[in-house]
Amino acid sequence: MSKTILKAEDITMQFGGVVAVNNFSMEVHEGEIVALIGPNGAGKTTAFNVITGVYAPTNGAVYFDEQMIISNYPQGKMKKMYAGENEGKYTKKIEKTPDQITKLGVARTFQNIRLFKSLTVFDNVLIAKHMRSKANVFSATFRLNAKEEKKNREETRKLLEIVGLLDVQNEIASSLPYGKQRHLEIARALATEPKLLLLDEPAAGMNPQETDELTAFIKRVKEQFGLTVFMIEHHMDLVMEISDRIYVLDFGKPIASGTPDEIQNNKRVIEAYLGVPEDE
Amino acid sequence: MKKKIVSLMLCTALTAALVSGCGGGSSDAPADSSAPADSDAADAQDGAGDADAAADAGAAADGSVIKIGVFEPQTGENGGGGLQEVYGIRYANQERPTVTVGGTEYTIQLVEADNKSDKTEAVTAAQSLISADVIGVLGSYGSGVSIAAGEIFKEAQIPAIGCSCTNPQVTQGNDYYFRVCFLDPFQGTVMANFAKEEGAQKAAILTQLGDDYSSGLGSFFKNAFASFGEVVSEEQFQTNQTDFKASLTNIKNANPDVIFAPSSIATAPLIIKQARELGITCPIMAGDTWENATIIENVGEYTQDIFLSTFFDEDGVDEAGAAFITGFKEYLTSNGQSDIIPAVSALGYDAYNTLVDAIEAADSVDPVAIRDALTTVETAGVTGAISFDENGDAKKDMAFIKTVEDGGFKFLKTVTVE
Amino acid sequence: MSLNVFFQHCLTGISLGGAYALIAIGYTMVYGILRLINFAHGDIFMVAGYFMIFATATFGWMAGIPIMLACTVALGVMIEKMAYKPIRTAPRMSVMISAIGVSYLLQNLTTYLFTALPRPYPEIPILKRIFQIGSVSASLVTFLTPVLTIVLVVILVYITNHTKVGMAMRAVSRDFETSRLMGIKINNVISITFVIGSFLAGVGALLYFTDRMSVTPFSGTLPGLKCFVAAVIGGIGSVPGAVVGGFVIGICETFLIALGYSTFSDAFTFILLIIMLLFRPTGLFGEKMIDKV
Amino acid sequence: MNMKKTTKTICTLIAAAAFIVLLVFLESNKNKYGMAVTVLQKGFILAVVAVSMNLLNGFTGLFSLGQAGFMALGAYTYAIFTIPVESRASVYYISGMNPVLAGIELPMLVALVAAGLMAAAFAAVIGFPVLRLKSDYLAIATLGFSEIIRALIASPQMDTITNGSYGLKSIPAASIYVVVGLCIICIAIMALLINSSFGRAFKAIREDEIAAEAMGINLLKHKELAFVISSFFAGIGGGLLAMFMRSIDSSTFKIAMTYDILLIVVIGGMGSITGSVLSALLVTASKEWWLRFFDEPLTIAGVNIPLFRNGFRMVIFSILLMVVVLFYRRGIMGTSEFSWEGLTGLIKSIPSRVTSLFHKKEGAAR
Repeated sequence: MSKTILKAEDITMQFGGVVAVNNFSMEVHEGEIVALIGPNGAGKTTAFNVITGVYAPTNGAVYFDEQMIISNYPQGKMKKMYAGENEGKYTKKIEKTPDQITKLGVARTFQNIRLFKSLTVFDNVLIAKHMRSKANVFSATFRLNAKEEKKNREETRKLLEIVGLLDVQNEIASSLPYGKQRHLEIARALATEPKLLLLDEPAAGMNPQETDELTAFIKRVKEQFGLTVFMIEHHMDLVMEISDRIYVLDFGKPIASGTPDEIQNNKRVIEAYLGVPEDE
Repeated sequence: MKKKIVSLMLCTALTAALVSGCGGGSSDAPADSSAPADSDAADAQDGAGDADAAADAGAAADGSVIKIGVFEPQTGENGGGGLQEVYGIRYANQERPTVTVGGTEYTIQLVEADNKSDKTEAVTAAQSLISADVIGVLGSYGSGVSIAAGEIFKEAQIPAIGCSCTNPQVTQGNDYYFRVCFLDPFQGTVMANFAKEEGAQKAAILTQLGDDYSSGLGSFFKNAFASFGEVVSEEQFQTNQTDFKASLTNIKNANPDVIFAPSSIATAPLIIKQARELGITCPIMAGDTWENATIIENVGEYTQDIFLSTFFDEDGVDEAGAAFITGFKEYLTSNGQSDIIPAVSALGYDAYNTLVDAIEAADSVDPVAIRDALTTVETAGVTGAISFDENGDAKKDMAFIKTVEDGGFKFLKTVTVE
Repeated sequence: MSLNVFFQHCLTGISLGGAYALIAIGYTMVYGILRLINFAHGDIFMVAGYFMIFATATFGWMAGIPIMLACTVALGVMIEKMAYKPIRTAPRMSVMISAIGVSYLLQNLTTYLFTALPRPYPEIPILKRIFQIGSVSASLVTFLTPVLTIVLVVILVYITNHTKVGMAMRAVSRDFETSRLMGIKINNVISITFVIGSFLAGVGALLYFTDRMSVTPFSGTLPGLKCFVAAVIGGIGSVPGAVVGGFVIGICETFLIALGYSTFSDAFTFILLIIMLLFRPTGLFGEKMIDKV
Repeated sequence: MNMKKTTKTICTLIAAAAFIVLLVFLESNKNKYGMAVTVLQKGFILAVVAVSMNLLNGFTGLFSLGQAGFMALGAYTYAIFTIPVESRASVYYISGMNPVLAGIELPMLVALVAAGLMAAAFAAVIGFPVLRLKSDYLAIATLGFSEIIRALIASPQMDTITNGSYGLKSIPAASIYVVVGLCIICIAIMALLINSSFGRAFKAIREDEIAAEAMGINLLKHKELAFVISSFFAGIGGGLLAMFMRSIDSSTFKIAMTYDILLIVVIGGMGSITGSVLSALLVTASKEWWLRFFDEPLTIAGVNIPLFRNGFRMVIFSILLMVVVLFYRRGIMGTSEFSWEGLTGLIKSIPSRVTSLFHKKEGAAR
């Protein structure tokens, strides 16, 4: 089996007395497309935000490329209130910020599209290149990095061509139609040169045709850029079609994992989505 | 779309006005280059828009007008005092509207520029006077703005006469700045001596932070007082502060024989009232700024034991002075002011006359010649005889001490420092 | 510092704090609902001082007080309708700039109309009676200010917690859109907020200026800023918090000056603010809010 | 419509040449055009500060109100190091000057850079705690810091360094070429920064902090950078202002100064450099010069118009600000920059716009 690129261990996230994610563990291997599903309010987005460094977990750890990027244990007030498991297993507090995680090679998109709305499509993508730039503020201001800048612009153009947004490169981002905004957000994530792409409900609000287009698009960029993809999604068609493996979360607890076929036939998953049948 | 039109209009306004404005102060200049020619046309169309330009056109027409700048705060922190000085100057101008130089009679026109008691504004206000081609400047109330503008007048070689700016820095190192009043070191000593004469052994000082007049005067008083008595409490307050109770409680606790609190017109009544309400009964003294009717109006019932030094007294004048007093009182009432003559108005009146005397003595309308004449000119002013020492300060060795009585300032005695 | 001096300082501090508290409530309520620092609030307070001067001059102080309060309330509501309502949906920065603009306008307008010279504040004989307890002496208004402040705040807390209007206000401060969907008339609630805020500013002005006796166009600037700081320290959005903040600032300021650090009395207010923001951004009584991603 | 690159270059060159000719002309006729010279200098100095504020407020989306404080730091640093040694005794006439500083006199440019660095250093120190705060809290905190700086400068404890309450005078001036030239250089550097990769990162933070962070932009580092650079130029602006005013004191740098700069930025358009420059010149010129007549009694056909008296100018000005804030929120330039295409396009479209306006009115009349 290929190597593990992302590993979450015993993630627990507790807001006050509410346990949003309870002892969730998972692995993503290089080259896979893995999906996280679950009914509304199951804690998917919270888990996702922990992995990308937006929230610090209450307990647990996350590894990327075998390096521990996030780790925490109940502290302060939380020590008394903690209602999760595996207390005491983690003793370190490591909290990489979202930008550091991105720098390591994890890019993400957002459930409710977060573009740089009043900037052009081209600039939206070009900004992602800033992180990898070697220039400091002086060399950048006095244009001592002209070569690098030119290279970045060239790469941005190429990327826009690949994702099919070159014809709208000078439009203001917020003026694009919804579907294109999704594509742009993914393009922008790709520009950070990630190894792992995290998609937060990429098909939210899309009609079946747009969803199909998106499915094809994700598959295509995954191959083209040699990516690993981890996503949250509601559209079962999309999930079942492109996922290699699926994790299922319900009420903050992992209830199943496996290939799409296995998940489709898992009793607990069906119960979670359809409810437990009454006595009959 | 409309917005773009507006922005375009603003832009064109900028460029157009820059062109026309450039010619603003210059329509009497010979048309030696293309730009002024353009701007003259612009002035003609835009005459009502630019008062200075309109005035210039008039001056160019008959050639017998000279202009004197009035550089005073009419708004801002010192707006009140500045306005009183302006009244004195306006009245003097009304009384003596012409001057004869080289056989021609010139009409004197006042050009007023408001420096808003603000140093940043002072620079441009001074510049606006220079652009209006004034040959001399009067003002300003408040030493800070005078210092700020001093360099500008010096550079433009236009003589300026300060009326009531008492800070030593105003004239120091500036050949073009003169003044008709006494200085803060003198005033501080005068008040300290007066306190001594009143039998004070312990003094408290209350000054305003960031204000050169108040802090400076306070420190001169302290130096003078410390030679024979004890300064038991020194307190400071912030500009715009309105609550002095904490400082005053400390002062009360130190139990001084006298409080010296030089401050602006705005803060004076607050200090007096709050001190009395806290049960402080000792005399409160201050400098020239306190001689202002608004303080009496604001202070209400607590008019006891307030002493101040000032430049002028209505009873201590000669015949010419008496004429000024009756005339100016009428002028003040006709302008809706109370009929107490503020010392700064008298100084404004004197400064104007000194400048006009110097113009006559120089027999020239050239600013540099007028400056030279000022160094030797002697004027009998209503605030005493005026002649300048090598610094440009009036040789005055006497201050009037006044107190508040019956809703007015009452002359108490004169104090001199040898 | 002898005991007497100490008591005198305490009295001064509490009285000043009471006036600050009344103004701080106006900031905290508006911020709680509109998420707007109403920079003009200090100037409304200043204009209330002028209203009182003219009202008293014409009608005497008995009729003057209600007239002044009515005018102040009208001014507050008018400012909201003209300067804040049209840009309610604009970015927060624009609204704040609009508030700064109103403050600028009020200051310049009063300077233009009444000149920068201080105007004497009308004396209200009852309030100015001087009381002497031991060697501590002060006028009635000094004693009255903290008492009146507490009474008004108790009434206000009752209104917000036990009346329909109060419930609507609390709902709006939580969530604009949802409140609208629940049938709450947002505009009315905002107007009521401004009515209450301006009313308290009017009362605050009465107490503050009676104690300090003169009004200038810049009288409101510094108290305004300090009271906003008081509101932040107490936890913006919380009425009792604003009161506590007002007293804390008033007393601290008095004692700083008393101890001879008057240079830093204003600076201290802001240092307190920054320390508070860094260590407890929600203030003493504020509630925590989590940004949603 | 696309203009050729050469045409644009020629236009720019002509404009620059015209500007230099104008400067030379004004300077050589200084006595006649003193007002224009003054306004031009002050306008450009305020433009530097306005652009520096725009860098924070308009481009990075940080609502900071600390500009006056940083200007004060710059102005005092510049003044302390450039007042001629021989006149220092008369400037520090109350308590004398600190012996360590008394002997140091720096050349103008060095002192100016020192002014910028002083402000930047202070900004760097306060930036780390303050920049964690969100929008309006940040505004109040920076406003507070600016007041703290002012209080420190005016405090009697600083008498031997800043001359406390008494202010500084005898600050050497520079010719208009130097002042305007330095201003243009400062503005140009800020413009280059804004159009660099860092400038794009700043804009990303303005647009969406969370997304910017997800793009690998370190928020605190970039905010700190913007804050320090902005303060650096505010400090230089302060130094230039000291050079222009020749004498300064702490009350020059009150909150009102920050508000004035904010007004310039808002009128020019948040997020437009040329807007800020244009508005700085326009506001300064009208406030100090063209609109002065509002303050003077106006008599039309023998009738004295009662409105015109002292203070009216500022009332008009505040109303203007409110109108811009409420109805033309984008200001003169919005977020766009000046370009020759924009200008010619605008000029060409005037006839059609005027007619369309006319038609609209006609339509309304019917």
